[in-house]
Amino acid sequence: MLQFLLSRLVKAVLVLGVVVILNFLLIHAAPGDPATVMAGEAGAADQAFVDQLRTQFGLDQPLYVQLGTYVGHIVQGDLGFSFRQQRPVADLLLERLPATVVLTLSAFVLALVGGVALGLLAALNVGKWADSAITVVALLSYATPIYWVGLMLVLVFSVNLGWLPAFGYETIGAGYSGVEKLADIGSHMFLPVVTLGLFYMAVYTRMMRASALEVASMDFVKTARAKGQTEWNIVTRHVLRNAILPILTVAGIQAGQLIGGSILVESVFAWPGLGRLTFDAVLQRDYQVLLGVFFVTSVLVIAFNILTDLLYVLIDPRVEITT
Amino acid sequence: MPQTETETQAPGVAPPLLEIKNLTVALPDEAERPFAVEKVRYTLNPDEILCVVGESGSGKSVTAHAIMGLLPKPDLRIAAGRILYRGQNIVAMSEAEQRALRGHRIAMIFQEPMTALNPLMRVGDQIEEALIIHTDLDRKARKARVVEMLDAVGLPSPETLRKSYPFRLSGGQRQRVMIAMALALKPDILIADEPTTALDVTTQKQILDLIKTIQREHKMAVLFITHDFGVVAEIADRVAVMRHGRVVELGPAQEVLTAPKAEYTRALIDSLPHGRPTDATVARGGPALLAAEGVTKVYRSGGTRVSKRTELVVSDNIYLTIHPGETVGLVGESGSGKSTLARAIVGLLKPDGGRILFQGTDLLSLDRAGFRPFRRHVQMVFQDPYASLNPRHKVAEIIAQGPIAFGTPRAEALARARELLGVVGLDASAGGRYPHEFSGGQRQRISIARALAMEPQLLIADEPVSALDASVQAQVLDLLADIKAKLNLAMLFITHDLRVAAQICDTVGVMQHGRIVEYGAATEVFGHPTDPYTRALLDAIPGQAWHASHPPSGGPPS
Amino acid sequence: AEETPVHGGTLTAIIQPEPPMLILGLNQQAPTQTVAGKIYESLLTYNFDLSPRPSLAKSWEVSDDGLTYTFHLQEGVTWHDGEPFTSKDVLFSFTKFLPDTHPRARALMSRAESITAPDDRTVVITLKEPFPAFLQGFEMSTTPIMPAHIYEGTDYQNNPNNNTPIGTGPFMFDEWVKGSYIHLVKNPNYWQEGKPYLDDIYFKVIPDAASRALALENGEVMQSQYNDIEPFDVQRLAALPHLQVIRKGYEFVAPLMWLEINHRVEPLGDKRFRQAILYALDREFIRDRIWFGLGRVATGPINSVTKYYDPNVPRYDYDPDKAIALLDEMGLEPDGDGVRATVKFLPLAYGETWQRLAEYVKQALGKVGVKVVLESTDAAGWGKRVANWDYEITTDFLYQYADPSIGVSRTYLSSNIRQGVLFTNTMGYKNPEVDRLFEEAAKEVDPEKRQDDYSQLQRLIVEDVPVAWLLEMEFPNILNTRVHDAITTAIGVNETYADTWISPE
Amino acid sequence: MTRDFLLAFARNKGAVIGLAIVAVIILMAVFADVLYPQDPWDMVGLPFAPPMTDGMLMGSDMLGRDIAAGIVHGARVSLLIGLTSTLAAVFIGVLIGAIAGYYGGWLGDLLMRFTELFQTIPNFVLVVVIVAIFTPSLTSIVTAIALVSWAPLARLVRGEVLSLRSREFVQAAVTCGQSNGTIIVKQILPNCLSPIIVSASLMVATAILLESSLSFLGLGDPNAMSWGFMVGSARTVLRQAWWMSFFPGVAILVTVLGLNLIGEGLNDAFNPRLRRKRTA
Ligand SMILES: Nc1ncnc2c1ncn2[C@@H]1O[C@H](COP(=O)(O)OP(=O)(O)OP(=O)(O)O)[C@@H](O)[C@H]1O
Ligand SMILES: Nc1ncnc2c1ncn2[C@@H]1O[C@H](COP(=O)(O)OP(=O)(O)OP(=O)(O)O)[C@@H](O)[C@H]1O
Ligand SMILES: [Mg+2]
Ligand SMILES: [Mg+2]
Repeated sequence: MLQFLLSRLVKAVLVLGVVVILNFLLIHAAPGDPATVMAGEAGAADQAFVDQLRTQFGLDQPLYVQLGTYVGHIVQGDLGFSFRQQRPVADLLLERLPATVVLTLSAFVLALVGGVALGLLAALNVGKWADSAITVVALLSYATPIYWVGLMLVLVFSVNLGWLPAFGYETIGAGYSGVEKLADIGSHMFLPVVTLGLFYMAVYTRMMRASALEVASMDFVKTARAKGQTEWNIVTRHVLRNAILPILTVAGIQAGQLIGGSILVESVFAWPGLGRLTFDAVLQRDYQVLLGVFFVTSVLVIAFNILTDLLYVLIDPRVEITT
Repeated sequence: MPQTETETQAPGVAPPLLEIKNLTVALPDEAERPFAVEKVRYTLNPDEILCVVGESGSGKSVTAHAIMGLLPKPDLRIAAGRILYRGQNIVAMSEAEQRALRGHRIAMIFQEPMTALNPLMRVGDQIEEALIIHTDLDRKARKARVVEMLDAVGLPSPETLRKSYPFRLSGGQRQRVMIAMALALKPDILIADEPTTALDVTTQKQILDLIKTIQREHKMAVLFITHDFGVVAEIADRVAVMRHGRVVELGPAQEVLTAPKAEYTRALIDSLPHGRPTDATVARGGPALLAAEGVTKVYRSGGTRVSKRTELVVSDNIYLTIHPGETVGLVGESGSGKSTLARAIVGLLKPDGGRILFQGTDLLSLDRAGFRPFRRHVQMVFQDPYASLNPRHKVAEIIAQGPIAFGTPRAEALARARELLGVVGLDASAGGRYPHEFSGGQRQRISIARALAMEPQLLIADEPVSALDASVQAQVLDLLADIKAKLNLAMLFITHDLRVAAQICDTVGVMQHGRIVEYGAATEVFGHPTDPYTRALLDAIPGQAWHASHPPSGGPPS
Repeated sequence: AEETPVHGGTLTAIIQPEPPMLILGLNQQAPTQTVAGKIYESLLTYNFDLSPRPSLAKSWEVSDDGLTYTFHLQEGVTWHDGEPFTSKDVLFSFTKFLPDTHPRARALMSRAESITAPDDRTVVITLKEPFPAFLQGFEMSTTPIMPAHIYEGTDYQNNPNNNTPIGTGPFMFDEWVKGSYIHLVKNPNYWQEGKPYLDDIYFKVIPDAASRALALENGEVMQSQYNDIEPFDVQRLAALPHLQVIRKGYEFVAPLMWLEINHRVEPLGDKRFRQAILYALDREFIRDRIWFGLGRVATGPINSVTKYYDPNVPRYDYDPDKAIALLDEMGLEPDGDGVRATVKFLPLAYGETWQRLAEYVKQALGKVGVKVVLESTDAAGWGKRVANWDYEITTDFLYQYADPSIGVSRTYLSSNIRQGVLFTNTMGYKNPEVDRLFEEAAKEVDPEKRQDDYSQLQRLIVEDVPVAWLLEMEFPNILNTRVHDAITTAIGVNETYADTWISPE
Repeated sequence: MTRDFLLAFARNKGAVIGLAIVAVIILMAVFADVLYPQDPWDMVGLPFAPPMTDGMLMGSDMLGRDIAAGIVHGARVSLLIGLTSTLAAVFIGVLIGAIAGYYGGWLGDLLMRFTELFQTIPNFVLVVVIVAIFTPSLTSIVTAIALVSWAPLARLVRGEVLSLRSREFVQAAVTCGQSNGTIIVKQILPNCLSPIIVSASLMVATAILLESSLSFLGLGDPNAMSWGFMVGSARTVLRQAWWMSFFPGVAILVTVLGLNLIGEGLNDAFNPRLRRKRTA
C-alpha cells in the first residue's frame, strides 16, 4: 500500500514537472510581452516604465535563468502574477479552488452513482423499454455540448419556470446563515451540478451497461446462480462490484475531462470557481492565470486519479500485486 | 405449481433420481440449427457416474444448464420435454422453487476454474454463500463447515486458504474450491461440466480421483460432461454420446467403449491417437542438423527499480540434438518451457545463455541480417491454426510471403503456393480465399504449406494439433508423417499429449520446470521410463487400462 | 434633486474588477480610482464643462504670462490618522512620489521649472513654457495628494502602510474582504463641515455581468458604473422604476473610439481609402446595435464634451456609394469575387462587444469590396503589435483628459511616432500643418486663439481621416433613485461623494 | 467479410439513422453556397428577429445575421475541424502506439509514459491554453485538438499491436524473414483497422464538441462561422432570444449524435461476437 502510494506520488511529480515545463514554454511562445500589456493598462507607456516592469519581473534574464526562477517559484507555491488582476495567481486560484472542488466533486459523485445505477438498471432489463429509454437518454446527453445543456436548463428552470437561480454561488447579501445558507447554496448548485454531471453520467451509464452485461455473462455469476442465489443478491454481491471496476479506471482517467468541463459549466452559471476564472482569463488573455489554472487542474486531476485508484484498491484485492 | 408425475416404473427398480424426457431446447432464429438439443432423454441414478461425451457444440452443456434452470435467458428456451427430479418436473417449477433446488439438491461445477469464482470475494465467503442461502446454520457453524469442506477436497491449510482471494490459487486449487462449494450442502446430484479441460494432465488426474472418491463416499449421482474418452474410461459407470443435439448412444461404460453400437461413437473412438511408438527407427548417427547446447532462458518480471524482481527459469541448461530426417518430440506439462525452446531455435526470442548450432553455425551469435539466410532452413508450424494465419490476407499470399521476402518473383511464388496447396491436400483454388473460409484442419494444412514453401530442412511444430478435434487431429498427424517421409525433413514436435508424441516421434525429451528430465528413443522413454516425473506423466493419462485393452486404429475414419 | 440632503444611510456600489490596491498614487486603474477617490483628494476637481473647482485647493491664480500657478490650500484639513495636511504633502507628492510612480503625473510635472511652498498653505508652480492645459491636471487620478509623513523616504511600492490607505477624503478605509467587498466609513473629522452625509459605503465585487444586473434589479446594490452592466441590459434596467441611468460623469476622460489605421500599409496610406472606410461604416448601427444606444457618433478627433470641440467639420455620413466611388477613383477595381483590396483587422481583446464590432466592420467593408480578414490576439499581443506598428487596422479607444493638448495631440503629432510605445501616433500620420498647429495651440494662453487653432486642426484632421472615428463612448452610471448628488462633476463616480446622500426608504 | 459487415451495420437501426444524419450534414456543408449563397456573416435582416420572420427560418442574431445560414455554413467548419484534427490525431496515435507496441522495451516504455502524461493532463484546459496563447485560428485549433486526442488511440493501438505482435501469424511472418516495417504495415496494422476506425469515428464527434466548446469560450477562428461561436455569442442574450443559442446547439447535438451512432454501429459490426448478439 505504501509502495503503491509512493509510486503514485512519483508519477504525480513527473506529471507536474512536465506541466511546469510546458507552462514555461507556452509563456515564452506567447506573442507579446507581459510588460507591454501592463504598461498599456496603466494608461501610458513610456519605454522607461516598460523596462522597469521587465526588470521587476525578471523578463530581462536569459531563458534558462528564467526557467530556473520559474520552477523555483512554483516549488514555493508562487504561480506568477496576474498583470491584469494585479494579484498573485496563487491567491486568485486558492480563492476559487473550493467552489470548483465542490462543483466537480458533487458532479463526479452524481455521475458515478447515477451512471452506475442507470447502467445496471439498463443491463438488468436488457432489450426492454427501460433499457431503450436509458440508452437513448444517455446517448443524447453524451452528444450534447455541456454548455448548451446548461443554457437550456437556465432557459427552462430559471427564465421560464423561475424555480432555480440561474447564476452564482449564493444569493448575494441575502444574509442567510445555517440551514438557510446551505439550502441557498444547494439551490444554486443544482443546475451546474446536473449540467456537469449529466454528460459524465451518460458516459458511465453506457460503460456500466456494457460492463454489467459482460460480467453478467461470466462464469462466476453462473456459479452464484447455481448456488441458488437470488437475482437481487447476485446483482448486488457479484455483478455490481466486478462491473464497477472498469468504470473506476475510466473515471480516474476522465477526471481531467470533468475538470475541463467545469470551465464551461462555471462560465455558463457564473460559478465563482476556477472555470469562471479561466473564462475571464481567456477573454482577457491573461496567460499567467491560464497557466496557473492549467497547473492547478493538473494537480486536481492527479488527486482524482489517486482517489479512484484508492477506491480501486479497496474494491479489488488483486491490484496490490500488480502495482 | 409443481406437477408431480407418476411414471410407471418397472417394479423392483429404484426410481431414477433425475429423468430427462424428450428435452428440446430451441435456438434463436438465425442459428445454424433450430434446436440446441432435441428429444434428449436419459436418466441419472443415485450412486452412479454418468458421462456425457460428444463433439463440441453437440448440446452437452445446454442439457446440463437446462437441468439447473440456467439456460441463458432470452436466447435459449425449453421448447418441449420434462426434467424430473425425484418425479417433480423442474421445468414447470417457479423460479423460487428452482432456486431452492439449485445448489442445495443439485450442484454444478464448471469447466473454467479461472473464471468460475468471483475474483473479488474470498473463497471462503463464496462457499459460505451457499450455506447462507440454503441453511440456517449460524456463523460459527458455517465457518466450520467451510473449513471442513476445503479440507475434504484436499486443500492445504484450509484455515488460511479460506481467506484467500481466487487469484492467489492455482487452477487445480480453484477447481477444488469449486468442488467444495458444490459439495457443501451434500447435494443429491453433482453436475460437472468439463471440470478438468483447463488443467494439465497430472492435476486432471487428481481432480478425477477426488470426484470419484467423493461420489463413492456420499453415494451421489454425478453427471460428468467431457469430450475426452480417456476420462470416460477412467470414471464412467454409464455413458451417453451426443451429436448434433441428440443422444446417439446410451449404455454402460464398458459396453459403449468396447463395443460401440452407433457409427458415430465408433468413428470417435477410432480417431483417437493410438499412442504406439513408430516402428521406423532412424539412425541417430552422423552430424547433427541442429544442436542446442546449454540453452538457458530466464524471465524477469515485476522488475521496477524499487520492487524486487522475480525470476523464472524457463529453460535451464538444455541440450538437444536433431539429425536429418529425425523427429524429436518434446513433451511435458503446460509451462514447462517447450515453446520457449522452440521459439529460441527459430530466433523469435534470445536466450540468456548457450548455443544453438545449425549445421555448425551458432544462430545466437548472428544479428538480424546474419540470421536471415537461416530462416529458410528452419520453419515453424504453430499451435493454433487460426491464430497463425493473418485473417486479412489471402491464402496464396500467406504462403508466398516468405519466398517473396527472399526475392522469389511474386508470380513464381504464387504459382508455387498453389502447388503446395495440392501437396497438403487442398484444392489449388483455395489460394484465392481467406483463412476464415476454411475449417480448422484445413487451416493447419495451410500453415504447413507455408512452412514448406521455404523448403526448410528442419520443421518445428509447436503443438500443431492441440487446437483440433480428435478426428481432424488424426488427419493432420498423418499428413505430417507423410510429408516427413517424402521430404526427409527433420522435425521438432512439441506436444503435451503423450499419446500423440509416442505415435509420431523417434526420439522424445520430457520437460519439467525448464529442464529436460529424460531424453531418449521414444520406445525407451515410454516403455521404460526412468525419471519419476515421466512416470507420473504417463500415469496421469486417463483411461489407460481401456486404451491398452482396446487400441484404436489411430486413423481418421475414411 | 431640489430636496434637502439627509444624513445617514449606507451606499452599496458594484466594483468590478476588484481593484488590486487602494493606494491611488501607486495604481490608477479605473476601480482603484472609484474606491480610492473617496479616500484621497487632489487640489482640484472639474465641473461638467471641465472648468476647475476647488477641492484641497481653496483658490488659485494663474499669472498672465501663463507660467506661474499659485494654489491656496484649504484650512483645517487633517489626514485620517490625525496628522495635519500642509503644503509639504503637496510638494512631496508633486516632486517625489508621483514622478516616481505615475507616468502621467511625471509627464505633467516635468513641465515645471520649479515647485515651491512659500508657506504651509501655499504652493507655487512655475512652468518652463506656457501650457494652458496645466490646470486640467489636478484631479485625483492624475495628481492625488499622498501623505508625506507616511511615505517620505520609504520604498513606496512596499510601504507597510499600503494595506491601510490614509487620505484626506470624506471616507476612511475600514475593511477589505478580498473577493467580496470593500468597506469605507465616514470621516468624522472631514474638513467640510457637516459632510459627508453617508455613514458608510460598501463596494461589492460581483464578477459576473448577469449577477450584477440582478443585484441592481433587486436593490441589493445601488450603483454601477463604466461597463459593469452589459450594453444590452442597460435599457432593460433603465426602464425599472427604482433605477435611473446617468450618462454624465465621464467628461474628464471622454473616451473616443476609433479604427486605428496603419498608414504604412498600402492602400491604407491613401487618404481616399480611409475616407472610404468611414463612408462604408454605418456608425449609427454600431451605436444602436452593438453598443445598444450608448454613445454618440464621433465627428472628429475631439470628443464633443472635451474643451475646444468644434462640430463644424466635414461629415462622413453612411454612404457606401461614396465609398465605392472613392475606391474607384483610386483605381481599386473589384476582382472576380468583388474584392478590391484585402486588409487585416486586429480587434481589441476586451470581450464580446468588441468582437461584434469587428464582425460588423468585416461585413460593412466587405459590402464595398474591401475584404477584411480578422486576426485574433490577446491584450498582450495586441499591445505589442500595435505599439510596434505590426497591424493593418485595429480598434482602439483613448481618454482625452479634458484638454486636446493632453489627450488628443498625442495621437496625431508626427513627433509622437514612437515605435514600441502604445497610445502614441502608431498610425504613422504625418501632417506638418497639424504638427505646427498642435504645438502652437498647446502654448496659446488666449482661449479664443486656442479655439481657433483647434477648430482649424479639427477640420484639417477630419479631412485626412488618420483614424476612422466611430463613437464617443458613453458609460452608463446606473443608480438607485434614492441616491442623490452622486454624479456632480466631470469625474463622476470617482468623485469624493462628500455631497452624496440617500433618501430614506 | 465486407458483405457480412455491411449487413450487420445495416441491421443496426441506430447506425443507419446516424449515417443518414451525417450524410445530411455533409450535404449541407457541400451545398452551403447553394442553400445560402450569401455570406453567413451578412446582416440580412433586423436584429433579434424571432424564427420565421423576414424569411429567416430560424430568426436572426443580435446583428441581424440569418441563423439558418450560419448553421448551414457552420457545418463546414465543424466537419473540417473534426476530420482534420482526427486525421492528425490518428496519425500520431497510430505511429506512437504501433512503435511502442511493436518494439516494446525502453522505447515502448518511454512512449507509453509520454502517452499517459497526455492522458493525465486535463485535455480541455490544455486546449484552451494552447489556443489562447497561439491565437485562435483553424490551424491552432486543429493542432490543439489533435494534440490532446491522440493519447487514448495510441494506447489502444499499442494494446492491439502488443497482442498481435505475439500472435502466431506475426511470428510466422518473422520466421519467413519479413522486415519489421513490412510486418507492422502489412501484417499488424490491417488487423487493428477496425478499432482504429471505430475510435476515429468517435474522435470526430469529440473533436466537433471540443471545437464548439472553444468557440463558445470565444476561442474560435474569428473568420469562421461555427456553431459553438453562435451559441457562445448568444449566451448573454439568452433571456431575450432563446433561438440564437437553441438552433446551433441542436445542430451540434444532432451531428455528434449521428457520429456516435455510426461509431457504435461500426463497433458492433466489426465485433463478430456482438454481431451475433445484436441480431439475437
Ligand atoms: N447462449 C447461446 N446462444 C445461442 N446459441 C447457443 C448458446 N449457448 C449454446 N448455444 C448453441 O447450442 C448448441 C449446443 O451448445 P453446447 O454448449 O451445449 O455444446 P457442448 O456440447 O457443451 O460443446 P462444448 O464441448 O464446446 O462445450 C451449439 O450449437 C451452440 O452454438
Ligand atoms: N514473455 C514471457 N514473460 C514471462 N514469462 C513467460 C513469458 N513467456 C512464457 N513465460 C513463462 O515461461 C514458462 C514456460 O513457457 P512456455 O510457453 O515455454 O511453456 P510451454 O511448455 O510451451 O507450455 P504450454 O504447454 O502451455 O504451451 C511459463 O511458466 C510461462 O508462464
Ligand atoms: Mg460445453
Ligand atoms: Mg507452448
